[in-house]
Amino acid sequence: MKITVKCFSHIKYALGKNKIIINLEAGADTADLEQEIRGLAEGKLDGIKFVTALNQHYIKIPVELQEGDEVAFIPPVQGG
Amino acid sequence: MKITVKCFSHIKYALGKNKIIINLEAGADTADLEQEIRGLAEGKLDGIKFVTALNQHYIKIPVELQEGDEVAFIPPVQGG
Amino acid sequence: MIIAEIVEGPISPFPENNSRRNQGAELVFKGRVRSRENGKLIQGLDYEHYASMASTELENLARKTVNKYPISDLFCRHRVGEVPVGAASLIVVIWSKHRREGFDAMAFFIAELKQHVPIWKWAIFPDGSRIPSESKHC
Amino acid sequence: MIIAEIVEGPISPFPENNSRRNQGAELVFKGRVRSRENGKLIQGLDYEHYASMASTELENLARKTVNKYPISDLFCRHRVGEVPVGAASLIVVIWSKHRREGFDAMAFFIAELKQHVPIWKWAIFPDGSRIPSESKHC
Repeated sequence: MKITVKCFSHIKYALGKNKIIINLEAGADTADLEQEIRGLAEGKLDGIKFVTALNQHYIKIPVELQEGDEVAFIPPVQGG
Repeated sequence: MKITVKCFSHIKYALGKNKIIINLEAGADTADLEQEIRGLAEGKLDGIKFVTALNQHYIKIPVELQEGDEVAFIPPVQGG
Repeated sequence: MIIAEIVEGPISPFPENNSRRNQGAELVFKGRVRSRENGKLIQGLDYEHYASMASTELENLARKTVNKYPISDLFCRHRVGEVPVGAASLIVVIWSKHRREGFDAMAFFIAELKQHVPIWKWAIFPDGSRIPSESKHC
Repeated sequence: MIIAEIVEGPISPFPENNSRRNQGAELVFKGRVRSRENGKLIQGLDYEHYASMASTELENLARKTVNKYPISDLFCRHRVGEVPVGAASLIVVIWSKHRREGFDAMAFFIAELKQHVPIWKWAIFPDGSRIPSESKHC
């Protein structure tokens, strides 16, 4: 299944992309996806904690993904 | 000696004047003057506490007056 | 920098300033006249002040606030005379590096102003009569 | 009433309003860009946001704040894109009957915004390069 990952801040900087489409096996959850993303960044995201947003809502525990989901791993926000 | 008393708020309302000149005997202090003013108001200032300003500075204890002094008995202030 | 003024007539706002390089927080408070004093409808308040003493006390308080908190600027104007319902009687602007010290300084300045600066409110009723306001500082 | 907007380009201030009859306190906060990020000189910040989610989170937070505190109105604009040093990235206006609830609501709103609304700062250096800001929310 195809999952869209929106990239911001450190993730965008590490991967050089605004958005990535990741192909995952059925049954994968948001925690699996985070590991994929951290892998792609080759250590550049070590030490940075993310909050996860699934389809633009924060989630607190890993959630199983569905085809077409949009996920963002949110580095510490800095508005204001 | 002549003392100028500036009247504000409840005192102005009670006495109908912005300013009063009071004649006091030498040696009188600000507490004596406050009694004079309360007397002139015939009870209308009962229950209202004043802070005293002598020549435009707050004082915390009674101070002996001098000819020409300017005194104000300051009802609770309400700026803002 | 400090500005602390007693003014008659509508309060002019302090101008917008986008040229400061080290102040991340600008906090503005406007105190406005409400339509009721102690539950009674009014058409405005008449702010009476002990002219020269009120100016001095306001300036001293502004200086004290700038010394007590790590803020860079405090600008204040207090209006006296008649102020209609809805209009501002007070404006205070505080510039600081971070917001927290600005908030603390603002709270301190306003609380002290309401305790020490010799200014009083007279309620103006719809028939034009006026009496000293019974409101406590709050 | 609530206004909560993400805007590009300079923030328009909310208009002066002298017609309110029951709000004695108007509190305005402007957050501005300082000339240094982590000690290094910058020429500005580039505020990145998660477009639709940031708007929703900002609106939800505004509503939560108005429900939590006895305030009558909260108006907020957050600027995104490049913001030069000295310019405002954020303006928040809170109207309330008394000042205390306005102060509390303002402190809460800004603290929550800095924790939950998906907006990030990129430092723009004098040579035009940019990196994600290392600054923690504060």
